[in-house]
Amino acid sequence: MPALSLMPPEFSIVRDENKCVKCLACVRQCGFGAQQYDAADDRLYTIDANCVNCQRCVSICPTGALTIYKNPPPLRPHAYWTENHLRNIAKQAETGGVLLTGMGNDQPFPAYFDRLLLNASQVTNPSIDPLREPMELRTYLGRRPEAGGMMEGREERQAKTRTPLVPIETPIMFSAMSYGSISHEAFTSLARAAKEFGTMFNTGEGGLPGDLYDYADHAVVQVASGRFGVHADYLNAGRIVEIKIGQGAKPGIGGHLPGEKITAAVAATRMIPEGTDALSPAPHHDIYSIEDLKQLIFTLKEATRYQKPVSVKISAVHNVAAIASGIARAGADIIAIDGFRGGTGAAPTMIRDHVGIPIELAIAAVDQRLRDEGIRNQISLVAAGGFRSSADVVKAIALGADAVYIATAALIALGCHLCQKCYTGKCSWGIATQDPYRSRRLNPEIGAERLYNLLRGWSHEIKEMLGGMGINSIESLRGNRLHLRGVGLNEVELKLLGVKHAGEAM
Amino acid sequence: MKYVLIGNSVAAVNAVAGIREYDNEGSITIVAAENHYAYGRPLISYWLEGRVPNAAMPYRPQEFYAQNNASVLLGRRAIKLDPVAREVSLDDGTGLPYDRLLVATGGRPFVPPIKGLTPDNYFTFVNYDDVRRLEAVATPGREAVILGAGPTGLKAMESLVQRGVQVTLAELADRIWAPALDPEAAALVAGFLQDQGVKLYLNDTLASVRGMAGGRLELQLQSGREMTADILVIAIGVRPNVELLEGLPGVTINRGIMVGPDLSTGLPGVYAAGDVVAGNPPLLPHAAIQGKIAGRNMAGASETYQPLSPYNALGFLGLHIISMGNSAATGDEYDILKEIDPVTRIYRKLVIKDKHLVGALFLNKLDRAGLYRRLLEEGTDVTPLQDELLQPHFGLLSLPEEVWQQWLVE
Amino acid sequence: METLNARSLHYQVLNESIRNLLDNGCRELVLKNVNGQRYIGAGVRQQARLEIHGVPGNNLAALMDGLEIEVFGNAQDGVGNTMNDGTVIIHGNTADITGYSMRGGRIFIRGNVGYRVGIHMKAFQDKNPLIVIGGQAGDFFGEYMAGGNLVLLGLDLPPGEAIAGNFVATGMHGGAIFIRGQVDPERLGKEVKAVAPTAADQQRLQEIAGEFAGYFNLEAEKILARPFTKLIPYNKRPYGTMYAY
Amino acid sequence: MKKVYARPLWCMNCHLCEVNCIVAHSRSRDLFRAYKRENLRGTARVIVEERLPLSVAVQCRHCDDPACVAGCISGAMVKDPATGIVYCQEDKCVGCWTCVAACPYGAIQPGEKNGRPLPLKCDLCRETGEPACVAGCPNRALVWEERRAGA
Repeated sequence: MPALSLMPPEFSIVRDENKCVKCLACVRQCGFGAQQYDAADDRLYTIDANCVNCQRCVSICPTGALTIYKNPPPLRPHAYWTENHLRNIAKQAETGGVLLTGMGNDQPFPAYFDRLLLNASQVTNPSIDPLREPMELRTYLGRRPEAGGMMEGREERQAKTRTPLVPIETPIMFSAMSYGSISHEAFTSLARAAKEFGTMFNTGEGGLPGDLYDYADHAVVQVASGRFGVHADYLNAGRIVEIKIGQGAKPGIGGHLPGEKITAAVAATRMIPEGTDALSPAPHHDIYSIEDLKQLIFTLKEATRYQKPVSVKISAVHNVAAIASGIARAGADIIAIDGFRGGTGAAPTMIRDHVGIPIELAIAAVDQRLRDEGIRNQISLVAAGGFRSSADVVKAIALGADAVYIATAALIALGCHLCQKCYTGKCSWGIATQDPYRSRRLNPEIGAERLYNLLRGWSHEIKEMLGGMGINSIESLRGNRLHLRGVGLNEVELKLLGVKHAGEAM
Repeated sequence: MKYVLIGNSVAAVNAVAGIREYDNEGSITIVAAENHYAYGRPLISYWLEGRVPNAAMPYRPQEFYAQNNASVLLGRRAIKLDPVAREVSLDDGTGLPYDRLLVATGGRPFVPPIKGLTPDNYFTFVNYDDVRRLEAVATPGREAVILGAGPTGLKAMESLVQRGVQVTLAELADRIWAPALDPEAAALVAGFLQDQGVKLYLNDTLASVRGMAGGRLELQLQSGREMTADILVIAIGVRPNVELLEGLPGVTINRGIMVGPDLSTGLPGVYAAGDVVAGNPPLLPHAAIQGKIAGRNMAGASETYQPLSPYNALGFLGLHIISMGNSAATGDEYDILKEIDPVTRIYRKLVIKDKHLVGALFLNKLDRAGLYRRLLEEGTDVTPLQDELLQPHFGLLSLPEEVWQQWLVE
Repeated sequence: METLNARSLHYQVLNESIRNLLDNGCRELVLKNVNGQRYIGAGVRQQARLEIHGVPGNNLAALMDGLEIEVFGNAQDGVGNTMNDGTVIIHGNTADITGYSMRGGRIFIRGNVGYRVGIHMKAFQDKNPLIVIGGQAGDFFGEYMAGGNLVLLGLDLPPGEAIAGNFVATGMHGGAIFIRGQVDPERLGKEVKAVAPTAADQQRLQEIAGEFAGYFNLEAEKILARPFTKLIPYNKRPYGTMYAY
Repeated sequence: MKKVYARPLWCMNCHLCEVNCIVAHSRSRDLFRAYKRENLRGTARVIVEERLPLSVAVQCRHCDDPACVAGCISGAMVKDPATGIVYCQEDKCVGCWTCVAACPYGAIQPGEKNGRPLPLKCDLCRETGEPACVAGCPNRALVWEERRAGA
């Protein structure tokens, strides 16, 4: 770092001395060294330049003595050269590096979920009260039988090689976050909550830690280009095998877990030497075509004796519908599509903020394309990337998804405050870190409870919204775009989403 | 079952508790030579200072005896024991039959033969009655000489100083409290006492005493030093009260009553606990634990008393000392770890021999003292901890993980 | 010993038959007339021996964990893809991404190999995979290699032919590559350097050459007659300074 | 008996157990007053040991045969026969610190309150119910529960 930083601190920590009792909890809990104590003078002080506004100190302070303020814009406000641009340029001028960030795209692109509204029954069709009437959220993931045999022996073989359907009790699963990118404690919290609620968690590309095989029946086990921790036991232990082609935070980019996060335990799970960089390049080098993808799908199916549905996860990109069609035809049982708001780990800032398309449009496009081709019913479609509430989930399903993956929301439930410093490994909340001093802050007992609570709350809200529409099964909502109306969307957007504008009749 | 406890101090009271853990029915009779319910003897100096009122002297509240269904015969002395008839005779002629008997008669102050010493020209410092007598004479401006600078002498010194009495300590050894303090620590304490205006004569003791007109005493020390004083306190040790068992078949007496591991004396049904027991340091914690175990064993348990190293906490005039084991040890056969700050009079010392902690001494910084005592008692190999032992953060986490994990769930 | 005639069998049928035989205790199995059937041995965990006559299809021995496979013929792409353990011996050539992300076990190839062979090879604890190639290798040999050993022999190399293609070991950050003879420095990725094998390496190369020669009826001494070049990465964090923290 | 058990795996070294302990044992039972008016900083009856990344809150184990009770010269330290809680009757304590020397966990520290000596020692918040350290532990590193001996 240069002797002189050209940028003033982004945040400023203010301590109310009248409230502070000098218990020093803030000093001990700050992951970034912004809170300091001088024992000789019995004095607390802050280094604002280190503050990332993760709010850990604010939350832990027993007296509420701390407040973090965004520093007022230090320069004349400029609508084009924003503070972000200035900071980034300064940082790159200092380091010459690729800008990194964490969590999903934070730029003010339109959120289509916020321009979609749901229907409700009035008079002509009774609402259903989910408190007293059965309401089915269970969703089955996997491939349905094809109609008609075309080749001799094909039907029989198909029956033998069709992978089983996987039931989930709510159409919400936890999305891929690898052990290594998140702490063992965060990973365990997800696994426990998934098992307790009857849904799935996703291992991400870092393997499944040995002590969590008890939860493998609720695991989507990922296979990514680096193949970390991938072996026959792992594949057979999981319930679903997922080939990761792309992820929403960084479409077209691979993963890179820096050597300092490859602790002994992470190394053992990934089955690589401690301290080496774990490189997952953008491509799988055995996949250059849909035909190659098919070979990996069937390699995995052969290796699991057709007992595990295979999912293929891609980023939502411009040609997503055609790619999804290819994936369906390549023999995948599930397609997972990750929108541009997705992402919980580290990503290069430019990629995160400027590559990919919104998940709402991607779901609509894929669902429509598969319907047009008559194969939508053969395969499950899972949407991911920025689900903030149960309403987002309901809208995604109405647009055509079978289920959704949530990750950012899950991490927020675990304590994440979106400080976007995942890549530093210093997470004060014990989530995106391998430092045992930090990770032990997240007791998985508590973490699992919080995640379970989130699923419980969202699931009940989904039931209420379904009931309002007069629907008693989540399956009846899937692709039911008549229950959606757009607000303030132009004709192209409405057409792509396949919804009418608010005010238009059925 | 009839239980008779001779003595009414810490050992006896704990024996009552021990008995009642196993036997709620049997009768318990306590024979107390003093006219007081049990009190912690070290409390007398605090009483004399005025820090503990009469009401706070009892070791256990009055209800303790009722709750435990124990009757106390105050001011009664047991004078004879008939082990065949299983009966104790008291000084008022009554006979107390027993099934189980505890001899917890404690000790009495040792008073050496000194020229001119008469029962009314000196004080001892062991009993409540001792300090009640002292209270009358210990008035501001008077002068006192205390013979013996051990824990008793030092506590007597403190209470007298607090009452405004000018105190001189005379100690035969070359330093204060020689069994617990090494020369370096003793010098720190001596410096502290001098700062408090206490005179100290070492390597010296009383040769003769003579009453003078006006009640003052003329004292001559062995060194030839002469002085006058109003008060003479003799505090050079205690001797166990073994008379009740003397000469009885099966009992061995060797500067105290010899007991088995279960604290039985060799006479059927007769146990002993506390200062009267041979080899037991005359310290309150040891008496309490022995009393409890003896009580349990009298009521049918079969518990073994694991001899406990001496340990003592002593504070006077704001200085605090904790000593344990061979805390005064010096010499090449020991590994000694030390931390010294002469200004604050902080002194911390650990004595290690053959990988084990055998002694510890703490002046004015008592942090985690009990932890060291546990290492000492359990005979832990402290070699791996050597660098940690005197660090400020020394604690459970300095020990091997399997040890502290176990301790945390105890 | 069991024999299966693979002629005209769909790979799903063939592989299911193989697995059933192995499940039922078969420890030696001969496949005849294999012609492009894929995924043979994929995910198989038994300790057994499989002899293949013909040309197996892609992803032979993928995710395999313990089997010994000997192929009398060529193999195609993805031999030993993400293989965990076992041995594969191929009497002909193999194609691209042989040993992709291989973590354990050994592959011996008498002939040439295609592109990106040994890509993402790893090592972990006692797992230290090995690929020995008798002939030449295509481009991106040992790309992203993170552990294990690649041994490239270049036997019977026509004069003027390069032993390896371009971009050898780009992105390599662990393990070691041994190349019999020299490799043109222009062809090396910027993450690796060429060094002389150590005495311990020579010892290991002798053992490897001995085993290789044994499988293919060659003379180890002749293989060892030419000195080897060893390629190792400059460090295990090739992209450690890429990012602005 | 129900005891406080530390689970060092989840102790995150925030020391809030100490804060809550201090407040629970203050006269005002108020965080600000306890620190600002009663000046009770540093008087917690629980000791958070740090050996980062490990930390653990060490406190009285309420032993079956408490050495501190056996050692107490004034009879101030007692084990409540009904609850098993070992506590100090503060108005009886003379501050000799034999309990400090006795405690096999080093869990008693010398302290002072209103001019009287006071052994800083966990009393399981016997007067208020649930131990404050447990109630206030943000990560459940302390639990208050009955565990079978040896379990």
